[in-house]
Amino acid sequence: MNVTTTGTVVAAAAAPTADFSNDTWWIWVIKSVGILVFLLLSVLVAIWAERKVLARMQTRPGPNVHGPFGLLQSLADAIKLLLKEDFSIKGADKVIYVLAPLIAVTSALLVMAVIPFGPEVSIFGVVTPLQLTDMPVAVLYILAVTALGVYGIVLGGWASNSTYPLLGSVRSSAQVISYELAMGLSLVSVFLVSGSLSTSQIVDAQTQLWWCIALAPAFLVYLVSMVGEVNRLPFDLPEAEGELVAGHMVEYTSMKFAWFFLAEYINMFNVSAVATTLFLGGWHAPWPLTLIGDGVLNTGWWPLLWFVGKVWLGMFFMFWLRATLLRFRYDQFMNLGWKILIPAALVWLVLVSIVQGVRQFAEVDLRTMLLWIAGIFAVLMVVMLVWPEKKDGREDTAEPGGRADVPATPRHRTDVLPADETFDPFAGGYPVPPLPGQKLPPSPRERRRRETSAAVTKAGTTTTTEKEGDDA
Amino acid sequence: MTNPYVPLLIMAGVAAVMALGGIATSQIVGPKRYNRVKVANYECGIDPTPRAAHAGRFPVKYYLVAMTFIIFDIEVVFLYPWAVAFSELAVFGLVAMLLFIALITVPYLYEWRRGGLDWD
Amino acid sequence: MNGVEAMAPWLTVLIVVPLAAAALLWAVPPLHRLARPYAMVVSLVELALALVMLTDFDMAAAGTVQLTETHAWIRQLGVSYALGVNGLSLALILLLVFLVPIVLLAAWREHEVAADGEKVERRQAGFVALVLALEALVVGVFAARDVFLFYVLFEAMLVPVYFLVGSYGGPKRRTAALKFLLYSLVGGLIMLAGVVAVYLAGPGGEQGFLIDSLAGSLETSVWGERLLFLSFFIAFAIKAPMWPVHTWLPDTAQQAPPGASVLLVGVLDKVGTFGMIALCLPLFPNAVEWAAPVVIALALVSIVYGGLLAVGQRDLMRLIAFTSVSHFGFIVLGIFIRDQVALTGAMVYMVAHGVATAAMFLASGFLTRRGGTQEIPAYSGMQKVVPVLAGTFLISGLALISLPGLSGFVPEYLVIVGTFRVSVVAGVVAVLGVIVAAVYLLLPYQRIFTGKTADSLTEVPDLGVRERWVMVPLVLAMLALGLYPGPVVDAVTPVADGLAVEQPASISDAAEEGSAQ
Amino acid sequence: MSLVNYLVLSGILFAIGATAVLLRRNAIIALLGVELMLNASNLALVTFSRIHGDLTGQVLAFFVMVVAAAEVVVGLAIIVSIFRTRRSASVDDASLLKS
Amino acid sequence: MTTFEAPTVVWAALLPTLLVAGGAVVGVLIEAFVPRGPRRLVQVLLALLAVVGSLVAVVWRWTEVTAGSPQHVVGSAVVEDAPALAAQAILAVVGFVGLLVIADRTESGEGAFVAQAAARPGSVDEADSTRAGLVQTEVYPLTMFALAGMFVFAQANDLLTLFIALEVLSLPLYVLSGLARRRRLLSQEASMKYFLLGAFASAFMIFGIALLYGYSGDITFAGLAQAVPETVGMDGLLLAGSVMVVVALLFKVGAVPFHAWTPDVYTGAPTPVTGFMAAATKLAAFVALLRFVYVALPDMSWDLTPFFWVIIVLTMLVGTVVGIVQTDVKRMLAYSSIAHAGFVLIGVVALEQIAISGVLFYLLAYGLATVGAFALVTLVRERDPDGNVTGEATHLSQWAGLGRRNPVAALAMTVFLLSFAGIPLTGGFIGKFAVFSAGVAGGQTLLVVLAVLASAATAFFYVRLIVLMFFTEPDGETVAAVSSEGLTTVAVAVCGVGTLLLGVLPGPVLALAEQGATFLP
Repeated sequence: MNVTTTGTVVAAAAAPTADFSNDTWWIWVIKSVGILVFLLLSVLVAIWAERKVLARMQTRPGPNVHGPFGLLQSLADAIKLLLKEDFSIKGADKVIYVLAPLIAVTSALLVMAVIPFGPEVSIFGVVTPLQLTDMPVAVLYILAVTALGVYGIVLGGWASNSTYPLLGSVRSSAQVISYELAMGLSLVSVFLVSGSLSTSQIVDAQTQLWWCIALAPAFLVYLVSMVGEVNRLPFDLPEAEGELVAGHMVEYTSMKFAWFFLAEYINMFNVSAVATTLFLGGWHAPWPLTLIGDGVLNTGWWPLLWFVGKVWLGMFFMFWLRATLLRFRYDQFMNLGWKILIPAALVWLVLVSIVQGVRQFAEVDLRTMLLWIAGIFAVLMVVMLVWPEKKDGREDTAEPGGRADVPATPRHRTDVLPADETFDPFAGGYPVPPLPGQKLPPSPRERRRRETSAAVTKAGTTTTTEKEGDDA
Repeated sequence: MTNPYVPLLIMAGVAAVMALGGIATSQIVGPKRYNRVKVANYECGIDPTPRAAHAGRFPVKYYLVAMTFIIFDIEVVFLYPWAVAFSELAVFGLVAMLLFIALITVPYLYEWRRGGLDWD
Repeated sequence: MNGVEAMAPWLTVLIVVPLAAAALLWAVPPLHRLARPYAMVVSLVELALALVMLTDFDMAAAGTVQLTETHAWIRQLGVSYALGVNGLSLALILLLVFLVPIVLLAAWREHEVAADGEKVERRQAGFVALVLALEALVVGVFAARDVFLFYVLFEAMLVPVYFLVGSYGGPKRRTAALKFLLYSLVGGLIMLAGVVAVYLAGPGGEQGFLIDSLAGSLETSVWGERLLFLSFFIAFAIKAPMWPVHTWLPDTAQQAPPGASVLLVGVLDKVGTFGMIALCLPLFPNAVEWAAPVVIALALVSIVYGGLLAVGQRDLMRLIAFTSVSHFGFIVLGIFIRDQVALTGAMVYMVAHGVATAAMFLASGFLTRRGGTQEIPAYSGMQKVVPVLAGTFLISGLALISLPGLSGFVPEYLVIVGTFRVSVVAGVVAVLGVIVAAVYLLLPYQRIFTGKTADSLTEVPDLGVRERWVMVPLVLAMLALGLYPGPVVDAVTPVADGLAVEQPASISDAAEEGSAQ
Repeated sequence: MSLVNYLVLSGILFAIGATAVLLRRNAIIALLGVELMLNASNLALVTFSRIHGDLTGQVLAFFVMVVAAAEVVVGLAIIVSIFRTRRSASVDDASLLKS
Repeated sequence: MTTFEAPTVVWAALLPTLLVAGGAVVGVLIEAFVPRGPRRLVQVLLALLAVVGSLVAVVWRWTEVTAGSPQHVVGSAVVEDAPALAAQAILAVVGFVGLLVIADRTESGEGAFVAQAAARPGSVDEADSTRAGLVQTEVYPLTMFALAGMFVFAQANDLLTLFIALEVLSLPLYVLSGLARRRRLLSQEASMKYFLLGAFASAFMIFGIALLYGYSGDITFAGLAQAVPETVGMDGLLLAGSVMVVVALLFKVGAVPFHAWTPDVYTGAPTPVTGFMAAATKLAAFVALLRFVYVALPDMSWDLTPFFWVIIVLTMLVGTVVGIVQTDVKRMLAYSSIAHAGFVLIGVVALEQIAISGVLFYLLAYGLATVGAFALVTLVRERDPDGNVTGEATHLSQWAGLGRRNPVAALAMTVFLLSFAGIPLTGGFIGKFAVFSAGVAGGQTLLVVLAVLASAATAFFYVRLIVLMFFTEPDGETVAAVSSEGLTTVAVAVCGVGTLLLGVLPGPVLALAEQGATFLP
């Protein structure tokens, strides 16, 4: 069945460039198994690499016992997990409890199916692209499958029927959906300039210029939200071990736990691969290399190397972040997603679409347009510089309209209470921190200390006389 | 051209078999020792809170996030086809989508200003 | 329109004057204290206006519609504001404007006690305002020459009556008012279906509702016409209380204040029989022919049944109400017996009954105000205590039962003569009704006014000056109609002639016979 | 596979959704039932779109999704606000208005 | 492969809708950026201005359309013809009075709306926000959004627009129903019921749309009408589809058996919203229903007539019979609205062009009377033993003796009730007359007779209320009519005068309505 026969504007324009017409069923099987094996092996390596990189960054050796440089450490861990007892807890909703890790790992594995690893190569005499499949809505497929992965987390937390997993899964889904928005918005500009959702065509569109340069702001937004998507530090709130032990995975053991764990690492690869495909030119060789031999490095099996290299670059970026940054507080995290990334992505999208529109539909020279943009940007910056900073985020706090003179019930509500109400540090019998607008009363200890020090200084001048007096 | 979804099915099948196989293997090779405490909920040694999932209370903020997400997700859904068909839709599409974005921005600003995006 | 244009819009003036006066009274609270004299003046002005209008009316051509006014009202629906009078409507309008001042005078001292939360002045002003509004609407109904306008006013006049009964009536006034309204509404809404259908069956256009353009030009099947006739007839039968849809009248009359009863039974219910004459006969002649036997049977039942029930009543007002059922039987009989003489009789009957029953209600009202109850057994020997009241009561009663020389005789005679010319059986039954009438009137007279005076009632005063002035015009009118009915008969005969063309018998003979006696 | 099968499926889904709305007493389940009905409609629309070979049905499906989202948002807001008061999302518990 | 062609948009023709919708959008921004103090004032002014502006725009478009020709506005999705404009004009009028009532806070200083909808009923939060004098000014944008939806609903010319407009008008109303200041639980419950049943109905509509699209391959009404005689062999699809769409519309109209929400929602929703909703939704839904039946399904009338017959008879029966036993004013009016829906439906099955103007007139008269009646309900309040004015006194017995205490209010209510009952010299009578005559012209004489009988029966419960107000002694001082800030008074006056004028001098309005008696396919 041909998708383009639907006679659609969209489908025709967005048809993938990769040609799968030669593929047979065994080619598919080979590719599928190849991708799976690649992912599993990469994860084993990635776990080791992460520990090693972290250790190096923290100036300690890291795993070094099993195999050379501790290379077999992850393998050992995997076997250990396999041999552990696989039990399910008493209160669990059995079917969903088992289903959850399966969903998580399967959907994680499936993302790579539409990622182009390279151009056309010959496998056992069949000329075929290094990509399992592609379709006009490939990126949509990626988003759909990753969204399905959230079900694994949510259902896992819910089916455990336990407190920590539930909290972890709710947090996790809130986090994932929040960052998915920013991510989705940042991708729109890529589609806009590529004119397609097909991964192979997006890669194709980046032959000249990688979108990470042309669409740098979108790339930045994507980088941040990608880390949020995979629940990595600094955004690993769902499984924050200090608060939630291990989030949705608390009640899982053995292979079920392993699948969750595996899914997380595969997801890291997935987001890196997507970043590679959409922003980093996919399998295209980086700039100076393209000059070699009339682009010979962009043909055959070579691109696989560039692709894997770029994916590992993304992985390293995430290791690096983990080693460098601290975990966000939940409200900071949400603020970042909702109040910075989404508006930024939106504004960027509008800009791109306008620029693209002017370029395509109006006869305007690129240079003049860029000048205009620069001018507007400059004006905006000046305005933002001059704009008075808002003192208080909550608009309800001190507005004159509300009847602040009406006495409120003795409960602390910032929007009802007058701002200067005296602060009771022991409201309800527990020590409580001051609410916005309240001031800590001067500490009694502080006063005492001040008095003492005053007394001491005074003593420096007058003690002697007093002493004398005492003595006297 | 063949149906691009068939390879996906094959891969999904392989992946599912692998996932199930892993769990099955661990069931076979793993030990089986019953222990009452082991199958209880993890609650840091405290008695498990009854019915965490059924009567649990969450900050209403979670619902708010979910609802806001739905609205913006739909926006994104509309943006994708438009982005792909950008050149066909031409000026009409551009203007329409800018209007659409502006209209979505209005409730976004509303929610922001009314504290819907604050998490505290 | 075949009518004659008026010199001045007399009919509109007759409608507007009381309506405006009522609105003014409602809107200007300071007037409330002067409500009674104010209303009296207005009603007298209205009477004077009506008399002036009479000079404009050509008695020689009483059968034609005169003083017409026609203006488009709702062009889209074919509705016009069309007014006009012929002899019959003129007589009924005169009857109305004649009765209103009397009613106002009779009610001069009523309603002097108000419920808590309401001022006495306001209550009295409300009463007279409602009476004036009612007067305007009823004038409009009698003068309407447009089916739609007729219907609108026909329904609208329910509202003031409803409030009159509901606010100023006896202890069970609420139920009575509700019963009255619902009966009338049901009838009215059924008629509405007919009104709609009549327009669609008629010639249509911007004046498609005019009676004159509809008459004779309805294009319906036989059954269509019959159904249309029924939809109108049911409404009119309810309004002119015919057995078996008369049951609202006794309750309403019992609870309503006497003044309202006068207007209700004396004039308002005539709208029903008026409608039969003015709408049913010209619009659905074939259906009338078809339905006549049944209607006549119902009318006869009404005559006898009303009379018999009246005999058995303990409540004076209910008694009068039942006599009215009987009398309306006569009127309907006269209309549907399809005889010119009887039709003329029915028309005269409407006027005569209006006067007589008004006198009867008012006299009874004076009596019950003295005795404090409407129960007949509570009274006895009142003749000695209140001779004048007894006299007026007797005169009214005798007029009501058609004693020669009083108002009731001529029309009843005409109806019965006409009936006998068509059907002996019907005539015999009607005569039976006359006999019963003697019983239901003389029996209560005997109980109330003769015998030993009850102890509690020995001190009550006789009719005062005001009350005598109320009764005088009525008694005079009854005598006049009995001794010299010529003008009224002359006024309505051409109308009857015009409606019953297929009976060429000489109406004037019978009329002269009647007037001679 | 015949396209009619999709229509049958969508009909069945619609019926299941309708039954859920009518029979289940939990407001959330009823809401889910409505969503199921809407998505069944989507399936039918997309199938018809394929049958007719034009895009109108798919466009309709897009709008249905939007509406479904809006309904979920409004509906959840209402249900949550009731739930916070009553601690119950049962439609039967909400019976103050039964006369 | 088709190339994309941008539809032509006649912006001028969209002006009325854009004004209302734009007002709503600006209202949201005001909600976000204007400080709380002046917010309510700004919102009220904006809403009223936008509605008046759209009314002016409608009038302007009316002159254009009646002088020139009706036209398609956005592709063929939206049509600008005389019935649509007439409906929009009526909506603007009803919306204006409705907004006046919504905005009024009465002398007690508190409106009909909750201080903070998010606060849990009975909680400390709620008490706090009430005492702090907060107001939920979102009411105004929500009303405007609903109104905008109704504007589009009346001129939707394809199934998609119909569906979207339905949702745009419904969703704000679901929320508005839950915002009552007093009896919060009842209000929330009403909101939930309205939502669930409304969503159910719209699911029906979309499935019906899917079937119709499957049948004809087109979603415009005209295309559907064209496909009906041409297509062979899929009548089941067509019948099922059109019945489902009609069912959804009937739900909005409140016809039996899709009326289950009406009494509950009318009772629970804040009274001003009830008035607005009852009047405006019914109008918009009826115009949409008329357009759908007249434009899209003219060849279907034989198949649909039996269906409509059953619906109409049931609607009138339930509306009257159940209405008689009600003891709550709002519930009584709800059942009366059901009965009225039955009456108006006669105009729909008449399939006569004059029925369109009749229905429009009927709904104008009904709308004015409804807004007025509910406005009066907001003014009649209970009093607690301390003499504080509290919630609305909606029990019928509490209305006893209102005519004594507050003759003007009682008189106004009487005018509205008489109009409901169809007593001559009120708008309701002319409306009934117009619709019934269209029904007779369309050969539905039996239905008209039934309707006449039913309206006689409905008269019973209107009259009963009049009896209570005027002829019954008030029991104690537990009920008081508060005086409004002025807005409700204006609204009631407008409605009352309008109702009477429509009854006495309906000519001009009927003439206008008749100009608008044809749908553009």
